[in-house]
Amino acid sequence: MTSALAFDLALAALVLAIATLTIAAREAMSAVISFIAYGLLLSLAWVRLRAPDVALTEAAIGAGVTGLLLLGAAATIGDRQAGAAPPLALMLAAGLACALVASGLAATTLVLLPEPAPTLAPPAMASLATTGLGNPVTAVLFVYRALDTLLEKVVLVLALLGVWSLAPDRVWGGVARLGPDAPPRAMLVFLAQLLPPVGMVIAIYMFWTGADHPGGAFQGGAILAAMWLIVLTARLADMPATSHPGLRLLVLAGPMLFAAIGFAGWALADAFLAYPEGYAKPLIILAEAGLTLSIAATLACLVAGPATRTPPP
Amino acid sequence: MSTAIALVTVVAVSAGSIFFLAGTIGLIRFPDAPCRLHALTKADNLGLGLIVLGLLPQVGTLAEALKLVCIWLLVLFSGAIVTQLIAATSRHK
Amino acid sequence: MTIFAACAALLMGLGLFGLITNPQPLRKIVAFNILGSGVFLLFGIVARRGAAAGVGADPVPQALVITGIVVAFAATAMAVALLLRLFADRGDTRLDHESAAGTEPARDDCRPP
Amino acid sequence: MTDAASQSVLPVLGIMLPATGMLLMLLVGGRYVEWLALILLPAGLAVAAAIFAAVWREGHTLIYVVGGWQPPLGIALRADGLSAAMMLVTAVIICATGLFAGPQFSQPRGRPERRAPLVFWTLLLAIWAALNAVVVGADLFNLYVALELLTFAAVPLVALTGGTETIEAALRYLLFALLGSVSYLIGTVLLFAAYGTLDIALLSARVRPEPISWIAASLMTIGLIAKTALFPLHLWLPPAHAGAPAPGSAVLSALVVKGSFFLIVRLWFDAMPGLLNLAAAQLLAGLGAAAILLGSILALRQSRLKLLIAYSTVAQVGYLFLIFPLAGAASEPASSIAWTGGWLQLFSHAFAKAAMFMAAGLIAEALGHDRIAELGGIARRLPISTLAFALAGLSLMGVPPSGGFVAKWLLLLASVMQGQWWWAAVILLGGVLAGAYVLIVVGKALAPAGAAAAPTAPVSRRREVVALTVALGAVLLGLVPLQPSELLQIGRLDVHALAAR
Amino acid sequence: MVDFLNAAAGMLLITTMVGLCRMLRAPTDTDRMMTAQLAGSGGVGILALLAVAGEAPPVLDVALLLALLAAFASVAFVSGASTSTSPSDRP
Repeated sequence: MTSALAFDLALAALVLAIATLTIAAREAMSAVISFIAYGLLLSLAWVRLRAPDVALTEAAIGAGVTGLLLLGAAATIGDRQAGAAPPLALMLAAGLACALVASGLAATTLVLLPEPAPTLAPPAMASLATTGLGNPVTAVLFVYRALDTLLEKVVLVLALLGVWSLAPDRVWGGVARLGPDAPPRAMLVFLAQLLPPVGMVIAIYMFWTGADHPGGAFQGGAILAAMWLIVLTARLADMPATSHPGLRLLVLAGPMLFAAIGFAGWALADAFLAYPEGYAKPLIILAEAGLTLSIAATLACLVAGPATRTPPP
Repeated sequence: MSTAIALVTVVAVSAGSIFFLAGTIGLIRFPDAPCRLHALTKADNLGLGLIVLGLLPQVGTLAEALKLVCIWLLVLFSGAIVTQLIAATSRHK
Repeated sequence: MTIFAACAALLMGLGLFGLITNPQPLRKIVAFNILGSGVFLLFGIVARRGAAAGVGADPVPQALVITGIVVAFAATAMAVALLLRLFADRGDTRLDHESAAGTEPARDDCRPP
Repeated sequence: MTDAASQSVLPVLGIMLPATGMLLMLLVGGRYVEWLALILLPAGLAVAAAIFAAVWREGHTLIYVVGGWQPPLGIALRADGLSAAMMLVTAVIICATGLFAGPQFSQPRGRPERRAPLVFWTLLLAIWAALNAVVVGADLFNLYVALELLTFAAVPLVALTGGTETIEAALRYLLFALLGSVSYLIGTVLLFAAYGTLDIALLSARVRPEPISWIAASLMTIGLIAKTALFPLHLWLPPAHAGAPAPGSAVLSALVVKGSFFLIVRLWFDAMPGLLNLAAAQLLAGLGAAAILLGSILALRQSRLKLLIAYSTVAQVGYLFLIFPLAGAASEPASSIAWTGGWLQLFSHAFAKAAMFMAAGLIAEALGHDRIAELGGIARRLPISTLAFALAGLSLMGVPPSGGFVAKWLLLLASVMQGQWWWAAVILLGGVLAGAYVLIVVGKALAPAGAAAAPTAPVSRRREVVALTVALGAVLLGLVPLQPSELLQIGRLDVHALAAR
Repeated sequence: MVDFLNAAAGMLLITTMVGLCRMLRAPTDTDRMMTAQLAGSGGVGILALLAVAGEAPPVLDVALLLALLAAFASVAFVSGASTSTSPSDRP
C-alpha cells in the first residue's frame, strides 16, 4: 500500500506544481500550455480516485478541447494591453485570503465529513440490472438523473448560440475562422490525414463501450470534435457556415432525440424520461449515438467561435 | 515459469524506466532545443516500448494486450510526426 | 484520499487567487478552470469515500462531475468568445474601463471579482 | 414539505415546453422563429396557469418524479404555492415582453436570416425554461444546471446589441456568475458528502445545525448572492442591465435576478429550515438594507435613464432580503405577513421594473438617447410611456394603490410587530429615495422641451400600450388583500414546527 | 509485482515531473511545444503500469485517449504557435 501512497503524494505534488506554474506564468501562452499539461496529468488523479469515466472526460474535454480553445485565444490576444497587475499589498491580501479559503476547505473535507460516508452506490448498483447497463455512471447520467443530462445538453446548445450571437450582424450565418491563414505544413496535413481515422475508431469504441464500461457519449463526442478540429486546422475541409441547415440539425439532433425519447417514456412507460421495460439499453444507446454526434459538432463549433466571414452564396 | 515471466517484466519495465530517465536527463542537460527534442522522443518511445513489452505477459486477455500494443504504436507514429512538425516549425522561425 | 483532498483545496485556493489577481481576462478564465477542477476533484473524493456495493466509488458524484466538466467547458467557450470579440472591437481586453454604455462615466467603476 | 401532494406532469411541461421550443426555433430559423413564438408563448402561459390553478384548487404541492426514480437516487420536481405563483408571474412577464418585442425583433420577409431576432427569441424561451426549472427544481444539482441555463441565456442577451461596452458588461457578468456557480457547487458537494442526498425534501429532514452545514450554506449563499447582485456583489448589474436591449433589460431585471434569490430562500427555508438563526438572517438583511440605501443613492446620481433604472433594481432586490429576519423568526402571524410581503415585493417589482425598462426603451428609441437631463417634453410626445413609467414608479416608491405599497406595508408591519424597527426605518427611507429618483425623471419628462430638442422618431403605439398594461399589473397587485396569503404557504414546512426548533 | 509496478509508475511520474517543470520554464516555443509530447508519453506509460498494477482494464482506455490527445495538443501548439506573437518576435 505504501508504494501507492507514495505515488499519490508525488502525483498531487506534480499537479499542484503545474497548477502553480499555470497561475504564475508570465505570458498567456505559457499559462495555456501548462494548463494543457495540467489537464492531462489531472486525468491520472482521476484514475487514482477510481473514476475512469471522469478521467476520460477530463482528458478529452478538460485538456483537449478546452486547451485548443484557450490556445487559439492566447495566440490571438498575446499579452498586449493586459493591464497593470494589482499592487503588491493587494496581491498579498488576496493571497492570504485564498490561503485561508484553501485551508478552510481542506479542514472541512479532512475533519468535518462524517464516517462512514453516506453513499448512493448501493441503490445505484441494485437498480443497475433493471436498466440493462453495466456502467453505473452511464446509468446515473441516462437513467437516474437523465433530466440533468438533458438540461445540460440544452446548456451546451445555448452556449453555442451565445457564441454564435457574437458575430457582427453583417457576417451572421457566415463561416468561422479556425487556425492561421497561412497554408498548413505538409507534415500537419499528413498527420491530419492519419490521426482522424484512428480517432474515429477510438471515438466509436468509447461511445459503444460506454453502456457497460467507462466511456460514453461525452467522451466519444469530445474525441470526434478533436479529430474534426485537426482536419479543419489542416485545411482538409472547411467549417460549414453557421447558417447551414445541416450543421444546425447536427447540433440539435441529439438533444431533440433525447427529449423525444423522454416524451416517449411519458407516453409508453408512465414517466417522462423513463424507458419501457426491456428497451432501456437500446434506447439509451440510440440517445447516446445522437448525442455523440451532436456533442462533437457543438464542441467543435464552440472552439471555432462566431462567424468571421460572410456566408457563401 | 512464472518467475521467468516475472523476471522478463521486471527487467523490461526497469529498462524502460531507465530510458525515460535518460530522456529527462537529456532534456535538462542538452544545450539546444533540437537536441532536446531528439532526446525526448527517442528515449521516451523506446522506454514506452520496453514498458509495454514488459507488461504484455501480465495482462489477462488478448484484447488488453492488443490495446497495449495499439497504444504504443499510436504514440510512436504520432510522436514521430509531431517531432518533425515541431522541428520544422522551430527551424522556420 | 487525504492527499487528494488537500490537493483539491489547494487547487481551489490557487484558482481563486489567479481569478482575483490576474488583470488579464484570459488568465482569469484559465484560473477559473483550475478552480473548477479543484471543485470537481472534491466531488471525486466524495465519490471515492462512498465506495460500497462492490464498486470503488459512488457513481452519482462521478456522473455529476462529468456534467460539471461539460458545463465548465461551455462557460469557458462563451467567455473566450466574449473576450475575443472585445479584443477585436477595442484592441485590448481590459475590464476596468469606465462602466456602462454611453459617454457618462458612472461613479463606481465595476471591477471584476 | 407537507405530506399531501399529487403527482402531475405539469412541472415537466413547464420546463420542457420552452426548452424544446427553443431547440426547434434554432433548427427552423428565419421567419418561422416568430411563428413558433406565437404558438409557444400562449402555450407556456397556459401551462403556468394550469399549474397555478391546480395548486390553488387542490391546496397542496404538485410532484413529479422524473423517470419514476425516487430521490435520493433520482430527481423530483415540486411545484408548491410559491413555485406556482412564480411561474405565473414569469409567464405573464415573458408573454408581455414577447408582445413588446414583437415589432423590434422580427425577420424581414424574403431576406436572409437576421441575427438579433433569432437570438432574442431563443434566449427568451431559454430564460423561461431555466426560470421554470429553478422554481420547480427540488434537487440541488439539478438546480445548479438550471442556474447555468439561466446564466447562459442571460449573458448573450446582455451582449445582444453588440456594442463594445455591452460586450464588456456581459463578460464581467459572466465572470461574476461563474464564480457564483463554483461557490454554489462547493456547497452542494459538501452537503452531499455530509448527508448523502441532494433532494431538498430529504435534506430538510437530515440536515443538522453543525459546522459542515454552515459552511455549505454560506458558500452556496455567497454564490447565489453574486448572481442576485446583492450588495456588495452588485457591481456587474447596472452596466449589464442597462446595456441590453429594452425587452432584454425588462426580463433580466424583472425575472433573472429573482431566480437566484428564489434559490437562496429555498435553501434557507426549505432545505435547511433548522439552520437559519438570528445572526445569519440579520446579516443577509443588513446587506439588503445596505443595497436599498446605496442602490437608491447611486440611482439618484445617474445621468442616464437606463442606468438609473438598473441601480433601482439593486435597491429593490435589497428589500427581498428583509424576508430572512422577518419571515424566519418564529412569531406568528408576523412571519407569515413578512413572507407574503417579501414575495409580493418580488412580484410587484417584476411588473414595475419590466414596465419601466419598456417605457425607457421607447423613450430612448424616440429620442435617440436616454440622458435624463434632456428628457424635456417627452411626456407630451409619449404620454402613454411616461404614464407607464410613473405608474411603475408608484409601485417602487410604495405609494398606494400599488403592489409595491402592499408589499412594503406588510414588511413594515412585520418588522414593527417583531420589534425589529430598524428595518422599518430602512423601508421608509428607501421609499423616500425611490420617490426622489422617480420624481426626477417624471419631472424632467413633464418639463417643456428645451430649445435644442431633437426631433423624435415615431414609436409603435402597440408597444406603448404593452408597457402601460404591465405597469397597470404592478398597480393591480395592490388589490390583493392586506393579509398573509394562503397560496404562498402551500407546501411550506409547517411554520409552527419551525417555532419548536 | 504490484509494488514493483507502482514503484515504476512513481519513478516515471517523477521523471515526467522534472521534465515538465524544465520544459514549462524553457525560453523557446519549441521547448514548450514538447510539453504535450512529454506529458503524453509519460502519462501513457504511467497509466499502462497502473492498469496492470491492479487498477481496472478501463485505465488502458484512458491511456489510449491520452496518447491520441497528446498528438492533438501538439498539433494545436504548432498551429497556435505559428500565429502566435510571442514577445520575443514582436518588434
